[in-house]
Amino acid sequence: MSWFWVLDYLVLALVLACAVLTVAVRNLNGAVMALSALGTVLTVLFVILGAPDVAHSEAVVGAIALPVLYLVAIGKSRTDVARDANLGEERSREQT
Amino acid sequence: MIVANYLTAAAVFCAGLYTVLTRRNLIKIVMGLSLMEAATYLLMVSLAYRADSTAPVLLNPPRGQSPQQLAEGNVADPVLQNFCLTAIVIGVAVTAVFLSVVVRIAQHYRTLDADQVRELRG
Amino acid sequence: MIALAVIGLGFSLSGVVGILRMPDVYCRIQCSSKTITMGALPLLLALVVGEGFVSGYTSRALLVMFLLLIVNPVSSHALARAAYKTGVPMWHGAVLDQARPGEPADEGRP
Amino acid sequence: MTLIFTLVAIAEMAIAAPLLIRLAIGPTISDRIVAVNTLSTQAMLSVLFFAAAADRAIYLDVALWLASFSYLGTIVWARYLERELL
Repeated sequence: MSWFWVLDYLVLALVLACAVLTVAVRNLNGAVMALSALGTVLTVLFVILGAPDVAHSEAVVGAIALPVLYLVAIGKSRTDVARDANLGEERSREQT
Repeated sequence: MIVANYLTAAAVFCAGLYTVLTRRNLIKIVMGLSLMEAATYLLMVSLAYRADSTAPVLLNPPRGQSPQQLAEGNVADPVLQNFCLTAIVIGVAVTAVFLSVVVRIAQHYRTLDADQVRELRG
Repeated sequence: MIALAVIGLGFSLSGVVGILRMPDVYCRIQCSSKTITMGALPLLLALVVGEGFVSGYTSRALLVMFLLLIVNPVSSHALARAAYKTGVPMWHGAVLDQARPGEPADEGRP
Repeated sequence: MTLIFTLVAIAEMAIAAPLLIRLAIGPTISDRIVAVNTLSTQAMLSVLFFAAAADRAIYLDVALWLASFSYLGTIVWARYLERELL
């Protein structure tokens, strides 16, 4: 049963790395992708900790529904923000 | 005794708090709130877990065990897991409300910067 | 079973290295697709062989396999099409762009 | 047998770890979408093999949901890139 701890610590490290990436990535869309990766890794951790029903809802909400909400919010606010305001995006994406 | 899970939950919560306190972009602030919610889910499921326990579902028990033996044996705490399930559903609704408020702010003030919104209010 | 698992893990590792090392988006999409096709299917077959053919695992593993075979080309194609339409640049060493209008499909090859 | 399944689950998550580098440094949004998609597939395989190691067939439904909904998420993100979602 000691192999359980190896898997637990590995997935915990991935959760921590995804959280740090969500904070540290300057690009707004990239931060949303890091949040989606956090939801996916957290699903694996919930299965390991013996909660498959929580893992069901986390797989749908944390990995899919929440990033889609963020992307819709970013897309709707991009058309309204003034041109020189910084939306936190990369330079190459702003011409499109 | 899974101290590492509690410490990771605390670290993720601190990352979300750091995002809320220091970033100026409103969508990034809502993202920090989502990180804090994720830390809460992790803490609740870690509290529900006991050593060498399995899921509190009686369907498809492991080999050599009947559902009665599984119910009397070592399973995780289902009450905290149901709390966590409720918290996930409420969390996505709260995030949707916050994001709609952010979109209304962007339509009204033409900016997403928290400091500029504060200046424009006068 | 161990041979199937080793094959699947090797292809998954090569796909991840490809995603890290490839020069542009389209090559990375190809590496991701290869990871799913040749990395996931032998692992699922290893699960089926290891658990026996008449267990509760086999039906779900075969369902996941069927779902991956249907779904993976669709999502890869949608992603590559979106990346091309938004003007993601190709690698500077690329020699052929068959989707660009005005370029004949057979010429342009060095 | 259980040891082999657990080792495969651990190896899948360890293989998925370098994808976070691509998620961090990806030049465009499409690179990050590819990395998250592959990470989702590796997580699904890890859940499958952990279910076989823990001998609970109820965990396999989570893998099924992850497989189907990662596809849906990729389609939605591709539509967002083409600006048809607004």
